[in-house]
Amino acid sequence: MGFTFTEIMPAWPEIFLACAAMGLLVLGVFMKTGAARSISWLSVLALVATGILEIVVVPDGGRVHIFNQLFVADVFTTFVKCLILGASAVGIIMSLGYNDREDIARFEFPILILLATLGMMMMVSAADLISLYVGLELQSLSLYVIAAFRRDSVKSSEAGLKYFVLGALASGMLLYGSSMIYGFSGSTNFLQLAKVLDADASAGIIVGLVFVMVGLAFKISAFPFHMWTPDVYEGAPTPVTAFFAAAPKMAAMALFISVLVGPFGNLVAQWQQVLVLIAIGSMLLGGFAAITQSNIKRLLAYSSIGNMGYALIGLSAGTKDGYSAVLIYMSIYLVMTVGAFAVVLCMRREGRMVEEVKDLAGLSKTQPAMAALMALFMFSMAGIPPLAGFFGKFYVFLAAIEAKLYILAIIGVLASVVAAYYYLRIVMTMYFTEPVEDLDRNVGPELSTIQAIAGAFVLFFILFAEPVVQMTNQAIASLTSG
Amino acid sequence: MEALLKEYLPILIFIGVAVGLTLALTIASFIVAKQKPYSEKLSAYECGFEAFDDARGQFDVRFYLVAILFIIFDLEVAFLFPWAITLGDTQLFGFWSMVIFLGILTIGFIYEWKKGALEWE
Amino acid sequence: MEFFNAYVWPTIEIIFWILVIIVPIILGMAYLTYAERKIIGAVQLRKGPNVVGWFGLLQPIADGLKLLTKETIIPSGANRVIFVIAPMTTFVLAMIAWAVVPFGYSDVSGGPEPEKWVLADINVGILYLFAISSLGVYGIIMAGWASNSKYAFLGALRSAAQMVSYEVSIGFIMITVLLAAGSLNLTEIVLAQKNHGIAHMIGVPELTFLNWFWIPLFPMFVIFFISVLAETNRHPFDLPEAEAELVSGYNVEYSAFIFAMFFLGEYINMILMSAMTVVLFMGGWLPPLDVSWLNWIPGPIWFAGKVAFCLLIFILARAALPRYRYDQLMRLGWKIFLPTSLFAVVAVAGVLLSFGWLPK
Amino acid sequence: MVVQALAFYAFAAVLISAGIMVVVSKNPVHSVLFLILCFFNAAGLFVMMGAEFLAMILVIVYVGAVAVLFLFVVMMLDVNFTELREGFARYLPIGLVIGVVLLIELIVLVSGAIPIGKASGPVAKAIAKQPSGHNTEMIGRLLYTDYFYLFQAAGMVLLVAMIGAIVLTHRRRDGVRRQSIAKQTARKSSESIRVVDVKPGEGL
Repeated sequence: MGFTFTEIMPAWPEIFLACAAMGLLVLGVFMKTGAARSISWLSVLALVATGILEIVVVPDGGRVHIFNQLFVADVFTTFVKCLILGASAVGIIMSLGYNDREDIARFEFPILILLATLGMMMMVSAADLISLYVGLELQSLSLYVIAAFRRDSVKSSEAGLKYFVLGALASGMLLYGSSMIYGFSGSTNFLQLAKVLDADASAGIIVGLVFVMVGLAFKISAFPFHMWTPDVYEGAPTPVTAFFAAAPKMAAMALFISVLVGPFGNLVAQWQQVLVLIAIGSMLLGGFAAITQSNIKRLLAYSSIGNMGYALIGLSAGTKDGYSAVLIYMSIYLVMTVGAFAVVLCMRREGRMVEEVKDLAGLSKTQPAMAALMALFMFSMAGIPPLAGFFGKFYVFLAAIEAKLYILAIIGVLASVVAAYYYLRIVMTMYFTEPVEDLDRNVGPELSTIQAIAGAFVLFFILFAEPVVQMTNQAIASLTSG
Repeated sequence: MEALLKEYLPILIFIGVAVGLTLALTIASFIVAKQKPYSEKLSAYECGFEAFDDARGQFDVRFYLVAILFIIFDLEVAFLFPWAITLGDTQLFGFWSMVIFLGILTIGFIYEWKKGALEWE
Repeated sequence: MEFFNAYVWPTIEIIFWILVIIVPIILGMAYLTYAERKIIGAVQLRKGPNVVGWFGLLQPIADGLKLLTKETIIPSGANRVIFVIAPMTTFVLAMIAWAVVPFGYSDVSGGPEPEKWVLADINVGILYLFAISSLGVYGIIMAGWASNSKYAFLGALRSAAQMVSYEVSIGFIMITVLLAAGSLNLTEIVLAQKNHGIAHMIGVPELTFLNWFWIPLFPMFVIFFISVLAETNRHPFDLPEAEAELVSGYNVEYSAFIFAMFFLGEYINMILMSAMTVVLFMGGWLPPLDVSWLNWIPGPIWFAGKVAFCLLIFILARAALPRYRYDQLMRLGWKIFLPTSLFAVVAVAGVLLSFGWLPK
Repeated sequence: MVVQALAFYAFAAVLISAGIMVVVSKNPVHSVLFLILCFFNAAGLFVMMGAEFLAMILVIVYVGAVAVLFLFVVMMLDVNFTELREGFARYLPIGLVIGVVLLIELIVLVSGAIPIGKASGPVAKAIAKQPSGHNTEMIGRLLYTDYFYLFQAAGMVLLVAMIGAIVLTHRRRDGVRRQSIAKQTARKSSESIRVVDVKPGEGL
């Protein structure tokens, strides 16, 4: 009937984060002045504490199911949750300076990010279609509000509304798919589904699976469901865009893995072709559509769609190596995007944000350090060998070739060559064009520290590539041990 | 299932009878009364000059806020109904799970109160 | 022939029972208006209507006929269809809620199944009542919007916001009663007030009126009654219809019979809400003392008596109290009734659980 | 039995036609009223299935609260829906095609015309049959104990909805004098009365 507090130890981080969010909410509302900045730093502290608690509480062997088989915890969920917590903490730090200068600084912003992170953690450790949906809704609801956070600007409300409408449609698809799966199999629990569904599942299950994949593909903005991404990334305030590009993508991809590997483990043949098509579409779109972009935020939006395509290659391989390749790719993508957006946030001229690619003109002469870091990120995104981006793509393509998906690997390489063109175009504008008027000097100390850390990770990934790969393999092993 | 539906049939018929009764009365009033409308009689009730534009103009956003908060508290009451009648079975565990749920929503209520969302100029 | 007594006859029987409920309520409503004007007159040391018929008893019928024969004016700018549907909604909603109200109960009739004097004995009775009372907002909003005048528009908005705010505290108080009663079925709630409670505790089972819920949940009873006053837009919460403020709010553009429909709907709603108070807190059809000569009087009579008592308090509230200003009214609803009833739910559940008085 | 089937088809027919009318009707208020009609019929179908608690909650929450918010929005904001509907004709063919494709797919699926895989009925055991009790009691037994995690998550979603509503809509106008009843009742006589002994003929 019930459970004791120690029985639900794997869920302690979520409980702690929820209590922290509510405590900070009440604290924030009772603070007279300067609530925004102090609540933000306290939120970052809460996220770090949750991360430590997460590492302390990870179950050493195998998977632990609690809350009447609705919540699961293992090495895989801990690995992904730590990445999400890190991305959210960085998201809050990046928003500090920006919110003050644009005077939309309100203490609810970090609390909504905390609640979004809570939703993501619940999504990742869902062991039932219903808890998956509730976690997804908690995360999406907080993101809709953050997207429309600057309520006086038409673009931000437009971004929020557009994200809401399409998000609601995707949740509807996901729900419809789950109801079909429940109808045809009699259970929503991942464990029972895994036992019941074997290779030749009935037509209803396949249609249900396709609808669930549509709902999830929307959340990671893969090819046919990416329409919202460029507009929302451009409309929302820049730190929100940075947060959108990092944490929710990671959570949605981890959810994609746990759904496809868990209940639909032995339906690989069915969902493999769908994923291959989505991956190819995303990569090609990510490559070609970004070439004509002038706004840096829209360009990064298309690049994130492309990156999701590369990650999906690993997933569509359908093998253990493929899944761990996806995890490696996503963690590298996370760091690269955060670094790139940290640079974009520093693009200010006379106290006003500038978002055009040509505003980066001649950055190498005015601010050489930042220009070097941005070039580093762009090369890494293009996949130039010594940098981390190359390893991400390398493992993903290796997994695809081992799974004999040759066409997919070839198209992947071609698309990354096309994508390399607009990454290098940015580097060119920074190094080979004359600066028309330079950007403001040291916009935020915390932004430059984030850029430096991300740059260091990207540069020296080659040194500690082995432990990361080893960790992801262990995570996938515990996921598939099931 | 049959007995259950036998209880709902009277409600359906009651709705039919009530709607029929209302329609009959309203139509009767239109037939019985002598209708001689002319423009002055049909003008809207106004002290002073005639209304210029459509009366359904803008209004304070506070009414939206009340409607949204009402939905949230209505859901809270909806969650309470099954709990109230099965507290005998769920005993202490059910009680504490509801106390936590109400605690979460009370924190939201305190937040609203301090932010002044409940004040009404 | 078989079709006849299998389908047509039960329908006729149900329609007969429906009329048995509707006719006394409409008559009761008519004479409630008469009683209200007489009582308020007496409170202000003047006579109420006493010209039409003996002691003015035919006054309500006269009003009804007058309104029926007057010309219905639909303003030019109004949206005709919704303008006429709005009062009909209020009236229909006030009527259909009566299907679940229990008037009596007799297990004396010997048969295995005790004879329940209620039209539809559904086991989510109280939810049905809560649903119908939360739909009351529609008639008012449609009226305010359809009549295309600033007064009606603002009046409708304000009374809708007021009804919505007090809806929440009514919901919470219903939960406290459910905790004590243990079932959603209205007949069960009344029976829960019959065979166990304070009277049995102090060892005097005859004083059944001590078993009713209005003593153990007295603060809830008071808040419930005040919320019901606000829910039916009655004085002292009738600000949107107050002549001084908004020239009788949403029904400013209405005339003749559709105005009468609103009037009918509001008064039947008043009787319905007092019937709900009686069922939840004042022991429905139960006699106050469990003695033979009181048990001889049938249930519905007791029920009508208690409803009349509640209506008396409605009318006296109107005669004596000043009107609430709108922000004070909303403050009372959101800042005082809501937290108190929320706290009461937890307190009542805690007490019942710890003392083991839970019905199951 | 005939009455049940008759009622089912009546509810279903009215539900579908009201659903179509919601999309087709010109005046936005009419479409909201048709939406309310949809909710009522859905509640009726729920009752037909025996899920009476859900039917009542559908009426209380959807029709009683959510549709009121829709009505507020549609009635009070004179959103010019004709503008919004301009593209309707242009996108109609695409919409129809997708609708038809989906419909065919569903019919094929449900009728099992094309046998893909074995037509497996519900294989896993359904939720254990509860001991006797009405629909609401059965829900009450499970929701707060076995599904505790989802119940608290729903609480968190409601909290986020509350914060979101206030962050996006609440503007605090500070130029307004607010009545604080606590201050008024807490006034002591010493604060408001000043006893002055006035010599005759001098005035204050």
